[in-house]
Parts: sequence; C-alpha cells; structure tokens
Amino acid sequence: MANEPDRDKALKLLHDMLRIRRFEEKAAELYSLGKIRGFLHLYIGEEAVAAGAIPVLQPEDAIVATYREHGHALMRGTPMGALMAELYGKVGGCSRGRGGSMHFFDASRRFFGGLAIVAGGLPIAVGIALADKMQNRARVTACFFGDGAVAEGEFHESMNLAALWKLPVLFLCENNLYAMGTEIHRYESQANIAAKAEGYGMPGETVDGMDVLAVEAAMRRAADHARAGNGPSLLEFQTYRFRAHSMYDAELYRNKHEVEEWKAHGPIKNFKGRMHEWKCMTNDDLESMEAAIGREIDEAVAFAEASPWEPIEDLTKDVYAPL
Amino acid sequence: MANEPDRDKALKLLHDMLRIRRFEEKAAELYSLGKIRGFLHLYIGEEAVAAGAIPVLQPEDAIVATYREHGHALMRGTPMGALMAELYGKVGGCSRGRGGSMHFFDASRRFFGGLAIVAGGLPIAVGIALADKMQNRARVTACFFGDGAVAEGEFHESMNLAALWKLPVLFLCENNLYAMGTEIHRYESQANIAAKAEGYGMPGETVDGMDVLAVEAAMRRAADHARAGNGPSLLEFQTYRFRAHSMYDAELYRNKHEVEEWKAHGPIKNFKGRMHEWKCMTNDDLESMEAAIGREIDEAVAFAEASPWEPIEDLTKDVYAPL
Amino acid sequence: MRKLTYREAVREGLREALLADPRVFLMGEDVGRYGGAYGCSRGLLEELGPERIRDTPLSESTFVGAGIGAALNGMRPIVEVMTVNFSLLALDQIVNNAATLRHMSGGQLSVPLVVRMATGAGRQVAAQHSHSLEGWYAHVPGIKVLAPATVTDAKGMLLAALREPDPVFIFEHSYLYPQEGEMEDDPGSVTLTQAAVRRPGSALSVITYGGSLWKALKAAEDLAAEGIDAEVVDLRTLRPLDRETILTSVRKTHRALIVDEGWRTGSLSAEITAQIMEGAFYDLDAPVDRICSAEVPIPYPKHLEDAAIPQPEAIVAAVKRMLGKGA
Amino acid sequence: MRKLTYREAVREGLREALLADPRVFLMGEDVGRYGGAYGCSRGLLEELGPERIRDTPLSESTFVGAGIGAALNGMRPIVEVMTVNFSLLALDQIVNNAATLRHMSGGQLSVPLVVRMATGAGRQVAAQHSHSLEGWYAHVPGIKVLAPATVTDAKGMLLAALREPDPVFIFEHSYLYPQEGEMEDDPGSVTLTQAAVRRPGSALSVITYGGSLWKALKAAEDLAAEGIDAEVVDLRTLRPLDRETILTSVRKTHRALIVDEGWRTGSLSAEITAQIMEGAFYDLDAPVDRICSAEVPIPYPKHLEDAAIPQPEAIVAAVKRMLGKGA
Ligand SMILES: Cc1ncc(C[n+]2csc(CCOP(=O)(O)OP(=O)(O)O)c2C)c(N)n1
Ligand SMILES: Cc1ncc(C[n+]2csc(CCOP(=O)(O)OP(=O)(O)O)c2C)c(N)n1
Ligand SMILES: [Mg+2]
Ligand SMILES: [Mg+2]
Repeated sequence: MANEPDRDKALKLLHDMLRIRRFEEKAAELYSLGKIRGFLHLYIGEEAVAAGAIPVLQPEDAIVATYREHGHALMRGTPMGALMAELYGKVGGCSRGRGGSMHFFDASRRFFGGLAIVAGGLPIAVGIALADKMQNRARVTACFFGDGAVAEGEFHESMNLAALWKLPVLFLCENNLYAMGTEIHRYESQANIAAKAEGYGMPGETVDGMDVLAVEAAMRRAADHARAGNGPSLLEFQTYRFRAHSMYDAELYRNKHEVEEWKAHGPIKNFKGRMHEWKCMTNDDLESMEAAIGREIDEAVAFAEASPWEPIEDLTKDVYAPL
Repeated sequence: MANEPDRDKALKLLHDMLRIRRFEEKAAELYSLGKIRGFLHLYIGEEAVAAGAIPVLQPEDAIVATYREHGHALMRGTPMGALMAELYGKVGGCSRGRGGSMHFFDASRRFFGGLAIVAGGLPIAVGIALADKMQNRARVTACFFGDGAVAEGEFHESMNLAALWKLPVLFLCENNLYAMGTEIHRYESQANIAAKAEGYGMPGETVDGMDVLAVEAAMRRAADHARAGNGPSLLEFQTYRFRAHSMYDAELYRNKHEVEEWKAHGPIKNFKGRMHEWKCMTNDDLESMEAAIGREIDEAVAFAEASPWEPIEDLTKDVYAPL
Repeated sequence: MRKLTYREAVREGLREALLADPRVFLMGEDVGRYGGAYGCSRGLLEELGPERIRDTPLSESTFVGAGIGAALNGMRPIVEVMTVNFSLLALDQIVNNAATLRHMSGGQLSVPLVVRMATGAGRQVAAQHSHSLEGWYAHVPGIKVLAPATVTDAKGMLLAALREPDPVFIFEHSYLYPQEGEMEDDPGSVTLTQAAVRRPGSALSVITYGGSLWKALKAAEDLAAEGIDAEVVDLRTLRPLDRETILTSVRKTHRALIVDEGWRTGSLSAEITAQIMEGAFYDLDAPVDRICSAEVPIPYPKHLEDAAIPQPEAIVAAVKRMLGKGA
Repeated sequence: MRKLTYREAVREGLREALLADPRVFLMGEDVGRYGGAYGCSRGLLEELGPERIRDTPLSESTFVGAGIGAALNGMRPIVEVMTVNFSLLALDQIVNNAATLRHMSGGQLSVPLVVRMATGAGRQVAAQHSHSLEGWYAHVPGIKVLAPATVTDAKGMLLAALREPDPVFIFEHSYLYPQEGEMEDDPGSVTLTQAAVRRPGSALSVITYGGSLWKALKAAEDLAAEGIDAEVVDLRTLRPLDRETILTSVRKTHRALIVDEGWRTGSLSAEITAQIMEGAFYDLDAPVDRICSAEVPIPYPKHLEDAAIPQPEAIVAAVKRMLGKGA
C-alpha cells in the first residue's frame, strides 16, 4: 500500500473521485427526466482509476478513452459545463452536442474520445504515440479500455505493434469483471489480463483499481518507462462497476450480493476511511467539498440548460473540412 | 529426436515428401509455360510438416489450410490429377477449376480449403471443431497457417475461443520465418510463437519442422490431447521456404546465403541422410520411388490437359444452391 | 391473430427453431445471461442451456467465422451480431468466406448460416451506433439479405432463413423491437422471394423496407387524408430483390419514391432506381426520387437525428412534389 | 511528356511526397524490404530509411487505425493496404473512426490520412483476391474516394490527396500497374473535384473509372471504326461524384452506359444511374444501361474471369443495342 499522501493531495484525490461520482449521479437523474437520452454508461465504482491515473499525465500527453469516459474527461479538466451540455446534446457541449455521453472530445486537452466501438481506440492510440515518437516528442498516450476489449483482435494487434515499435502507449485496462452481462471467465480463456503483456514482451502489472494511490503509483511507473523511450506497458486495474452496464441493462447476470460486497470497499468509501485514519480530514472538509461539487454541478446543469441546440442547417457542417 | 521408424514407414515418409516436392517443381515449370496462372505459392522446403502431420489425422477429422496448401491436399489423398487440373483451372480440378492454386477443396476428405486471406481460416476451424464437439464426435480439426497470421487479430480471437470452449482444434503454425518479404522479428514483438499459447491457457510446443518424425510425434500428442476432450494446442513448426513467396516475388529481402544454409538441412535431404544411416534405403528404392512419382505426375498433367474447361454458361452456377 | 412486440416475435422464432432442430444453436455477445442486447433471447439460456445458447467473447470476426465453420460441419448456427455497426469487424469472414465457399469450391460446400443483427438509427446512440449498412450486404453474391418489418416477418423470415442452404443475413431495425403488431397465422410459411404490397394505391409507389416501412405507411395515411392514394411496397428481401413486384407496381402507378435509411449516395435506393430505369423507363411519368439519410455521421441530439434520417413529413412532401401538388 | 508505367508513377508520387514533407511517411505490409506487393515503393526504404518506410505486421485494422491516430497527431501518413480484399479487415476503423471523427467531435479533429490500395480483378487470382469494393467506400460520408486511371492521375491524385485535410482512399486497379502511359506536365496540379471527358463524342456517354476506363476507350475506338462516336467520361473521384460533368455529358448525348467492375447489384453504377435519373430524366432518349461484373465470386480460369468482368466487346454490344444498331 502506498505511503500516506499529504493532506492537500489526499483532499484533492477525494474531491476528484467524489466529483465524478456526483456528476454521474446527476446524469442518471437527468436521464430519468429525459434530459439525457441514448446510451449512458456510468463509471460509478471505478472512479479511483481515472482519478489516480490522469493527473500523472502532462498537458501535452494524449488520452483515448471509451464510451464510459465521463470520469476521464472530468479529470482531464474539460469544464463540467461542457460535459453536461454534451450529455444534453447542446451546442455548448465538448463535441458541440453531436456525440453525447459516448463521444466526449476535447482537442485542446488532447482528449481524443470517447470512442464507442470496443477496442477501436487502441489502434488510434498506437498511431498517436507513433506520431509523437516520429516527431521526437517525449509524450505518452494513455489508452483506456475495458476487460471485454481484451478479447478483440485489435487488442492483440495493437499490443504487438506498440511493443514492436517501442511506442509510448500506456494500455490501461479497466477490468470491472464484466463485458456487458458476460463475466470475464465466460469469455477469457485466461483471465489474468496483466499476464498477457508477456506475450508481447511488454511489462504488465495488476493494480488494485479501488485504491487511488496504488493506481497513481503504477501509472507513474508506466509513464516514466514510456517517456524514457522504453516503450509501452499494460496496466490492469481491478475494479467494479456498481451500476448497470447502461441505462438499458436489467442486470440479470449478477447478484446483488456480489455488487454489495464490492461497494463495501468502494474507492471513495475506502479512501475516506483511510483519510479518517490519517486524521487529515474533518467533517467540515467533507461538507464543504460536497457543497463545492454540488455548486459546480448546479452550474453545469444551468449551463447545459441554457446552451442552445445546434441549428438544423448545420447538420452537415464539418463532415468535411470547410473548403 | 524420435526413434528409428520401420523401413516401410520411412520409405512412405520419404515418398510423401518427395511427391510434394516433385509435384511443385512441375507446377513451377508449368507456370513458366503459362499453363498455370495467377498466384502460385510453393511449399518447397516445408514438406516435412504436411507429410508428418496429416497422416496422424483420421478420415473424419477436418483440415483447414492456406493458399500454400498443395502439400496438404496431396497428403490428404486428393488425387494428384484433380489437384493438377485445379492448377490449370479445369473442370476436373478439385474445385472444378474455379479456385486454382490457392483454393483447393475436397469435401469428401474434409479438406475445407485452400483459404487465401491470412488468418481467415482460423475462425472457420474453430467453428468446425465446435460443431464436432456439439455433436459429440471425437474428431479434431487441423488448422494450418503461417507465422504472419499470428499477428492478425483473428489468431488471438480464435485461440481464445477455442481454449475457452475446449474445442478440438490443432493450431498448426508453419513458421518459415517470413511473411512475404518481412522477417518475423520485424513484425512480431515476441517471436516465440509457441510461447503465445500460454496467454490462452493452452499447451504450446516448438517443433523442428524440418524433421518429419518430430512433426509426426508432436502432432500425435496434440491430436490425442484434443480427441480426449482436453481442448486445443498450438504447435509451432520451425521451417523455411526455399522458393520465393509467390511467382511474383523477386526475393529482395533475404540473402542467398541464408537460403542455402537452410537448404543444407532441408527436410528431404535430412531424412534421406538418416535413412542411409539406418541403412533402410537402397539406391534402387530411391530410383523406383522417383520413377513412380514421375509417372504419377505425368498422369496428373495428362489428366489436367485432357480435362475440359468449365462452360461459360455455368459461370454463375453454385453461387447459391440450386432451387 | 394475436398482438405481440417485434422483440417477442423474434424470441418466438428463435425458441421454435431451437426446439424443433437440435442442430440449431444461438451464439453471440450477451445472448445468454444478459438475454440479448435487445432482449430477443431472454429466458432461452435458462430453458435450453449453455450448449445451445452461447455467450461469446467480443470477437466478431471469429464468432461469425465460427458460425461459418459450424454450418460447414452439420450445425445450423444462428449468430447474433449485436448490431450492424460491429459487423464491420466481421466483413472479411462474410465476404471472403461465407459468400464464396459454395461457388469457389465448385459446389461442394454449403454454409447454412443465419446471422441476425440490429440496424438503423433513431435511438440517439450517435455516429458509431447508427449505421444502416444492409445495402452493402445486398451487394454481395452468395448471401441472402432479409429485412423483416412486421412481427410476422420477424418470426417467419427467421424460420424460413433456417431452411435455406446458403448464408442469410437478417437485419432487424432496432427501432422496431418494442413495437407491437399482429402475428398472422402460420408465419413459418412466409416466402423469402417476394416483396409485399403493404398498401395498394394508384398515385405513386413508395418502395421501402425495414424500419422505414412504418414511416412510409404513416405518410401514405396522411396523404390519403388529402386524397392522394399511394401504394407502399415492402421489399422484405434485399437480396435477391424482387424486381417483378417493384416493376409491376411502378408500371401501374408510373411514379416511384424510394425510402431508404442508408446514406443517399450508394444506398440500396440507387439500385432500385437503376432497376426501375432498366425495367420500366417507358412507364415512368416522372423521375424516380429518393428519401434517404443525409450524408452525415448520425448525430446524437434528437432534432439533428430526426433531420438526418427519413421522416413521414419528408415522404409526404416528396410525394406531393412528384405529383405536382405543391408542398 | 514522358512515358512510364503506372507503378512508376505511383512511386514517383510517393517519393516526391516523402522528400517534400517530413511529416509524410509510408506504412503497410511489405512496403519496405519487399518494395511493395506491386513494387510501388521499391527503393524507397533504401533511400529514406525505416522510420519513413515502415513494414507493418499483418494487422490491417491496427495499422489503418494507427494511420488515423498519426494523422490526428501531426503526421501525414500514407497507409498502403495491399489490396481492397484485405481492407475488409480495416473497415471498422475506416467507417467508425476515420469517417466520423471530424463531424462527431464538432469539427475539432482532422484526419489527414491517405490510404492506398490495389483493387479489381483480371489477374486470375480468384474469388478472395478480386474484389472491386470502391463503390462501398463511395457510400461513406466523411471520406473521399479516388480512382486514378492514368499515370498522370496515379501520381497527381496522390500528391493532391496529401493536401486534403480529410481521409482520402485511393484505389489503384492492379491491372494498371505495369501499363505504360504519358505523364503530363505538372501532375501535382490535377484536381480531385472533376471528372474528365477522356474522349469527346456525341452518340452516347460511356461513364466509367479506374481499370475499366481502358476497356471503355478500346470499345469507343472499335465503335468509331463503325461510325459510332461515343463519349467516354472518367469519373476519377468516386466520392464526391462530379455530378455536373456526368449530367452535362448525358444532356449532350441523351444516352448513357455505365461501366463498373463492381458486381452489378448495388455497385457504384447504380448510384450514377440514379443521379442521371434525378438530374437528366427528361434528356434521356433511352434508359441508362450498365456493364458490370457478373454476380459471382470471381473464378480463377481466364475464360471465366473474362466472362465475369466487363470487356470491350460487351461494351460495344451494349452501345449498339442502345442505339438500335443490332448486335
Ligand atoms: C466491437 C463492439 N462489439 C460490441 C459492442 C457492444 N458493447 C458495448 S460495451 C460492451 C461491453 C464492453 O465491455 P468492457 O470492454 O469490459 O467495458 P465496460 O463496459 O465493462 O467498461 C459491448 C459488448 C461494441 N460497442 N463494440
Ligand atoms: C489479410 C491478408 N493480408 C495480406 C495478404 C497478402 N499476403 C498473402 S500471403 C502473405 C504473407 C503471409 O505470411 P505467412 O502467414 O507467414 O505465410 P507464408 O506465406 O509464409 O506461408 C501476405 C502478406 C493476405 N492474403 N491476407
Ligand atoms: Mg468490463
Ligand atoms: Mg511465413
């Protein structure tokens, strides 16, 4: 277990996780109100991964994520209002509202999606890293994907190519044990994901994805390794999704008990407990943190509500670059 | 190194390899005469693999091979005339002449191609084995593919699915060190192919693909394992292609010296030497063997020459089943 | 006749097929414990067990290819590719293997495979989840392509597909799953060769299929209220196309409008236009027109998605324009 | 003007592009040591080194996706997918990423990627190696699709493609590589927006592209010998189509025959027919006709392959039929 962080840092980590959690709780609420539509995949339970990993990145590093990327975009610094507006489908959204929940983009922060084809982001990440390497920039590309993506051919191909060319890619698997309704042992012949790195001559590590400090430490090792020109790594963050796969999911495939057990050592609960042990947080701290997050969310909702719809005349704008 | 085989068996193994070699030498000759066109991928140098592996199979077992499959079809027992006629594109060919060199089929012998998309045969083999397993038949499916195929996503997916469902597939990699003009270390981050089996919880074995007895022994182990219901294996046969990749290849990517070194311990030369050591072959044996093969080839060519072209009116026959 | 949803109709078809023939099995992502992304196989795992209802890894190319292999070797697989969007990963197996094996082997091999997938937009799931690529499939010789639009066809065409000796691809518009309809008697007797005139009319032929059928029928109703009597043809089978029914309708009405959710350029609507050009040119009183999707990755917000895909209002307006009735 | 082969023209284009811009690099299977499956990059590895000329593993989906990623991040990748047949493995990256990223991100991202691939039949390489799927690509909004038929275009359109801010797919008919032609001056100035009238004529418009252009020109020559003066239009760019040049030609000749090596049903020829229907119906003296490939996996033997794909004789016969000149 990692060393005790200083108080400011601990408060920040807690704040970051809590901010993701509250944002998504609000999103779920807005979904049932019909403000948000289509697919909505919540990250609740997995916050320690984005909160631990993303602050390790430099501004010029790149991120490629999946349809379950709210937490990642929040951590990257895209304003919450732009994300909420994106969930609404409004012009103020980070993708002009065109992408919705699954397709957050923020080029200014090198956030390349929000991609919704499972494993489809891995080749993109490899290419981004290739461009950095060819341009002699000491940047890394963080590529997030789920355990289900590991079964896809593109996982294999991308691991091989990144390792072969020693590209600065961080393959970050958020192993929440399920691909939609299918438990990992029902689709992986060998469910130890980190161990797969060996087949590509790449370092692999299993990390407690419920422990934000462990995530941060592993991420730092992998990023340093890549930045020093030693090529990619695979990190398997063991975590769990507390909510349904998407808002359409009736959760027939797992029992409540299993979910409750994981919740009992959830990333926020867990870290709060440790902060109490370390005596670096008071009830006032927590209350003012919640209050600040609450205000930020209220403002984000207000921003989204106020943001206009994209005019229908602009429908085909940006299919191609303007002439 | 495997035990000394009895004389009849040794003679048969030599005959089988020589028969493939001579057939293909004739094919190359006919190619330069314009009798054969399109792609022609020769197996010369790799004969020990097909000659060692295929006799281990039972008639009801299945084979899926690649565009470099002349040897495999010969070993499976498809009459040489039908194969030669296929190279000609004649109706007497094993695929009515429609497939040519890359697409040998023989349903009666459960030879399912002759498939020319690299790694495209692996999922098919998995499915054939699945059908056998679901029908409670103790059959195996032998799936041949090249080292280049290992980089494709379908390799990964098929290995996983076969291992997950414990399907009786024998994954038989003919590692001739090159995918077309690209040497394995230039495209594999980790060039030990057999070792990749571990990532799928499947046994993997490296086999001297120039030693027909070693091939046979490894194949028998893998087939027994599969037939007993223990699932798939991966065998990596280390071999070498003595000729160009196809008739279009100018061989710019490897030097003559390397080729000569491999030829020096070629499978036929190698086995002949051992037979001489074992004193189980006379010069007469060899001469009559060559003569018999020569006659068979002459007959095959005569058959191909005499076979008619498919009438143009039949062009679209069998796109769909007849009504 | 009884009412049920399209989803239930598919499930009935699956269940009957599985009960009737031990060679039939269902495989795909989340078809088992989850019950199918659209619920089409809910309960089947519990009833029939994991040998017959197989959850697969996320490996589209391989489980479609495995379906081909299993079909070659005595089984009658039904492969569910969750949506057409993901089927792009399996196109090599489909085009290079499923479609070629019979012909290329000189008639020795048969691939009696059924692949089902959801298609179409309209659920606000944005650019990567809203494709309508059934027109691509309809281009490929060696396969058959179905687009059941009614509950009877949803069940009946599945059962009929399982009697085919060749690979059949069934496109189920995702918008239809929760829609209710009347199940006709004996759905298993539906044909796979004929388009259906869903609404006879005389003023003009609206030719469509799948999810767009209902928009066309809605438009025809609105037009009828204004005294315009449109005929609506449901293609049902996209490959092979039932040219005769199309041409018969056009020869009667002398005008055709095609409604196709594919992007306009190069969609199936173009092929239908070409076949009308070739077979009924001298019968036409006006050029054939098309209502298709805008040439744009389908956006998430409802107002933009609605604007991007065919709508009854656009059909009504096009019909009036073609009939010179102002808009 | 100087003579050279199509292959050499592509190589010149590659070399000039690589020398002119350090952001340009070439990657694909066997582009380096082997010199390219069709020899288009022979010598480039030796001249420019392995950073700029990258042999990839057999991993079509990933190296095309990596091209997209590199294009997003400041490079100007040229990806060679050996042939269109293998590009089926990369279609997910193409349709779901390359084509969508600009629009779906609200205009933030740009994918200046060039993908080249060989296409077409005619070399007796059988069913899995003979596809002509450029019509599929032409269906996809967000990408551009080129089909250079001349040596000038082979070089010039490649150079022009590299100036585009959006993904461009170049289809080089494999039959053309060894063919010689005249390189016009300043090929880099060719446009990507206009079709070319390769042979002016008055009797009828033959509309075609790529490898079929030469068959159409041959047919036009034979027809000229019989006093029939056909116009031949080379589409050059398949997406976006140059509708104006097509319609101008048809409005002049009043008849059109489309020659397209794709399988007839659902090929690009259908779209062109539809655009003529929509834009020049009242100018037509006869229905538009099409010469396409037979609906069959392309077989290996020469006589069957020849019978399966468009040939000058069939074009001549169709033209005469359309002009009522007997056959
Ligand atoms: C190629 C592809 N196949 C299927 C889907 C449908 N789908 C969306 S998410 C998902 C499960 C992915 O699981 P995992 O990778 O573990 O990520 P998680 O959702 O658990 O974060 C599936 C099957 C898809 N989007 N892409
Ligand atoms: C998917 C795909 N990509 C590219 C090709 C072109 N190609 C044919 S054979 C070959 C090399 C394959 O190498 P390997 O698997 O090692 O088999 P070998 O030819 O050495 O027997 C390539 C690149 C193909 N047929 N299929
Ligand atoms: Mg998961
Ligand atoms: Mg090889």
